Amino acid sequence: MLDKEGIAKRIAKEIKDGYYVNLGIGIPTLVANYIPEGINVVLQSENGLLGMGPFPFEGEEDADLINAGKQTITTLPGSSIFDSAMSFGMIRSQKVDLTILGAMEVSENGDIANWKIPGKMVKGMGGAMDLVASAKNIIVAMQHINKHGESKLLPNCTLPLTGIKCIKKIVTELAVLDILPEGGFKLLERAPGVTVEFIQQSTLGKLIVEGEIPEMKLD
Amino acid sequence: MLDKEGIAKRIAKEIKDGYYVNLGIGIPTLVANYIPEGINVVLQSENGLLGMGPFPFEGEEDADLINAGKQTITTLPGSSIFDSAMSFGMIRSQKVDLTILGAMEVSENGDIANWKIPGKMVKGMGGAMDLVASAKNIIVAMQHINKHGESKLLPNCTLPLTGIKCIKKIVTELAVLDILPEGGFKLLERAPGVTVEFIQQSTLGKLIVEGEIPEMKLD
Amino acid sequence: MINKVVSNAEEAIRDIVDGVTIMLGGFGLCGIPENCINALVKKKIKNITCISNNAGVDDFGIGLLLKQHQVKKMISSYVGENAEFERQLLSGELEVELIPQGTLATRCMAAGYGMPAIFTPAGVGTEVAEGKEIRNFDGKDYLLEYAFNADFALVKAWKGDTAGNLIFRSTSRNFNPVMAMAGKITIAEVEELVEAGALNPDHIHTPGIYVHRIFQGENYEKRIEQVTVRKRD
Amino acid sequence: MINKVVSNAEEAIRDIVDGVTIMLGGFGLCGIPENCINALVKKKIKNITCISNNAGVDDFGIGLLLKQHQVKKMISSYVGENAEFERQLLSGELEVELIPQGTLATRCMAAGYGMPAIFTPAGVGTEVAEGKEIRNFDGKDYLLEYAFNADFALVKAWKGDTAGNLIFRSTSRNFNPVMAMAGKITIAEVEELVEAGALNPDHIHTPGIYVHRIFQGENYEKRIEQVTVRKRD
Repeated sequence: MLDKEGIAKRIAKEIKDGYYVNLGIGIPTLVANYIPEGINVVLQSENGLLGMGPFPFEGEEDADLINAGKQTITTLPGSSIFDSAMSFGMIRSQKVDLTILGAMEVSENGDIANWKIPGKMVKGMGGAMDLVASAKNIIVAMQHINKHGESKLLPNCTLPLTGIKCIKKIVTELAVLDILPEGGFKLLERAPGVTVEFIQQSTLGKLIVEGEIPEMKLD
Repeated sequence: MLDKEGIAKRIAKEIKDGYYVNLGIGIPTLVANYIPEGINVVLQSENGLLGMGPFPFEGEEDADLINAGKQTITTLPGSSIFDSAMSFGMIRSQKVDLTILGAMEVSENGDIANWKIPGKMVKGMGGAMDLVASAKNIIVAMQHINKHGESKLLPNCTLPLTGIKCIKKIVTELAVLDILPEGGFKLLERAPGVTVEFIQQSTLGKLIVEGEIPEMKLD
Repeated sequence: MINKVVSNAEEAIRDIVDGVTIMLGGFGLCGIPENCINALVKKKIKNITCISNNAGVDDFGIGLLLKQHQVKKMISSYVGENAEFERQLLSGELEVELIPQGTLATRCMAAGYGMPAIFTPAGVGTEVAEGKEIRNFDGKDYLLEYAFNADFALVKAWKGDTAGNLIFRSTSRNFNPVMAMAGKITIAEVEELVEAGALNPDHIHTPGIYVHRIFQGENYEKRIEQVTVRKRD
Repeated sequence: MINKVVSNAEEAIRDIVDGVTIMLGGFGLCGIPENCINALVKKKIKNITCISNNAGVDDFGIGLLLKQHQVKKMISSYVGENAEFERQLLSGELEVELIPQGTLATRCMAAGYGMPAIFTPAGVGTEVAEGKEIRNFDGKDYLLEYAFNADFALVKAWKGDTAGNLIFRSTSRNFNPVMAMAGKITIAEVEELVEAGALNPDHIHTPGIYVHRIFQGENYEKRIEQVTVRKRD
């Protein structure tokens, strides 16, 4: 079973040389730490930056330079700044190659719910609805099972939706799965030490298992 | 009767302090020379400039700095440069206070034709259709009568239209006229030495003459 | 050149009255018009409809307006970090309309570009789409979203000149340029106000035609919401 | 950072073939991609659909493509200054579609902003509106105009960096940034190519994400269409 860092590590392997990538808050942010050497990637922050770098050294924080999570950051050589309209313009026009974000629920037809829980204070969708509606490739980083022991990979989402038919791939603490165009979670890889049977039990939506399922390689 | 400079001079009196103004090619360009002292005006050139200045001194032409008529120009202190989308964005959103342009024909309901003559080589509308469709205030600088002695102020335009119901005011070699919201050319002023009768004969569209019509004051 | 300078925030907001719709630039606390917000707090303008991506924190930014119950309605994409906000929302004192961030930005830009409406796929199939027109282009569904105008847009820039031209610094640009275009009256506060001609025309982000009043702000706190740093090796 | 550099115009246009749709930046002769045009002339690419505000003059700019009968169709707003153009048009060798200048610019921008269509009042009531959908917003009629995509967009900037970021100089900006956003493949030629990091991120007009290939051009003529000057007093 993977921890959060493990999920991030596995997702990092999906990033190809030359990709522009938007990372959501939470586990997706960790992905930046595991991008392989020699792979050139530009991180987009939807508040208006291409070429996001690491956190600044202590004492070098700049109040005018933050990411979409409102954290102080730095820029890398070759970065550019733009306004919010252009930022979502490049997202909508699919210039961003890959979006990685978290989810509360994903359905077997690719719907995602990640912004609102009825009865709880709603903070808002931020840029999530724009990202999921527009991105050409979205990977969800999430826990397979919630804290009540219930599957978050469902036949249909029960929470209010963020977007429909948009998720292509999911990486959880248990597995890597594709969502097929015709629907269904296709099991691609098992986390180290996790059985297909356990993944089956942990998946409420339709799980498709074909042939031998390899264990993930993380290094 | 006014010459071209006279028409430009009379139109310049319509410009108020604090106006952003777009000047078309031809007589409208001359208007810039007659803007009264103390009136602060910013000229917009729709290829992407606010704050257009006079022609450069000989030898100081800059190939990268031209106006919408493709003439070399200069910028004034406080000018700004922008792309073509923003340029027409500020035109469409009516941030430009006044547009002055030429016309082949204007109709009594405010239609304008100024881009195409059937049977002749069509050069294109350039930005004219955008300007007339969007501007909150348009003044046409034109000859009252064409070279065949025919009126260019008509009940209906005969040439292909550039825009409909958009012209508010016309200044010709003979007169200043408003186009009323309900239709009709309302005569406001006569050019020096021109009679109301002559203006009537020169206007094929509905001319509205009420009371005494004063002679223009140009200085 | 047309001079847009006013002496301070009080003069800039002189005609803002109860019940107006105000856009406020900034993302989180980054690039917010601190001086204008403080002037609104001091003047106790009430029943504001506030269009802003976020709602500030309890004791800074729009949070200061919320504390005095000056805001009737917030139109935002994310309103997370504010306990007083949550209390007013749950008690029904405050209306909130949540809009996807890109939709919010693009609706402002649409106003500045004279486009009455735009199409965006954001929110299709979700509660955001309820009651909205859906249109399919090339096999993909889009929502029709209307341009956003506001009575006043209050924005913060780094540098500005007397003609109203604005230059933003780093990611404090965010919503400021698009909101500057969407105000019936746009008020810009800047860290440094210079004479017309002192700025390179090629560097200007917001042309002065979109700005009605400009002043040099003072005492910028520029609070950081989340200081994240790395240690030196 | 992702490196977008190619060595020259020939390499940049290596996969442009007969029959493609190409956007060409520039207004008149100002800010046109001279090196790319010359490479297209040399390579004798045929049957080009050319989206460009203007059509050059007889012996410069797009006029060079016209002279060799490389252009099948021009989509422009104004095609005045070109005798060979006129001859081909009247003889039926050349198709022309005329579009209002603002509509042309905004349709390019729409592509770059992922908006499938936009509304503009330009052309309502004229022959431009024929066959187009008209929609009324707040009492005013607008045409629905579709986003413009091109197989290739060829643009010219003043400075660029290896990551593809572009800075334009003065009014040579014009259509270049909006077309840069609308190319399936966007090729930028620049007067000066610098290392990533040499440009101030706040000064960049076109972020590198929109640019696929960049090279430093050579032998810029930068011809002036109409030299207008005043005498020194």
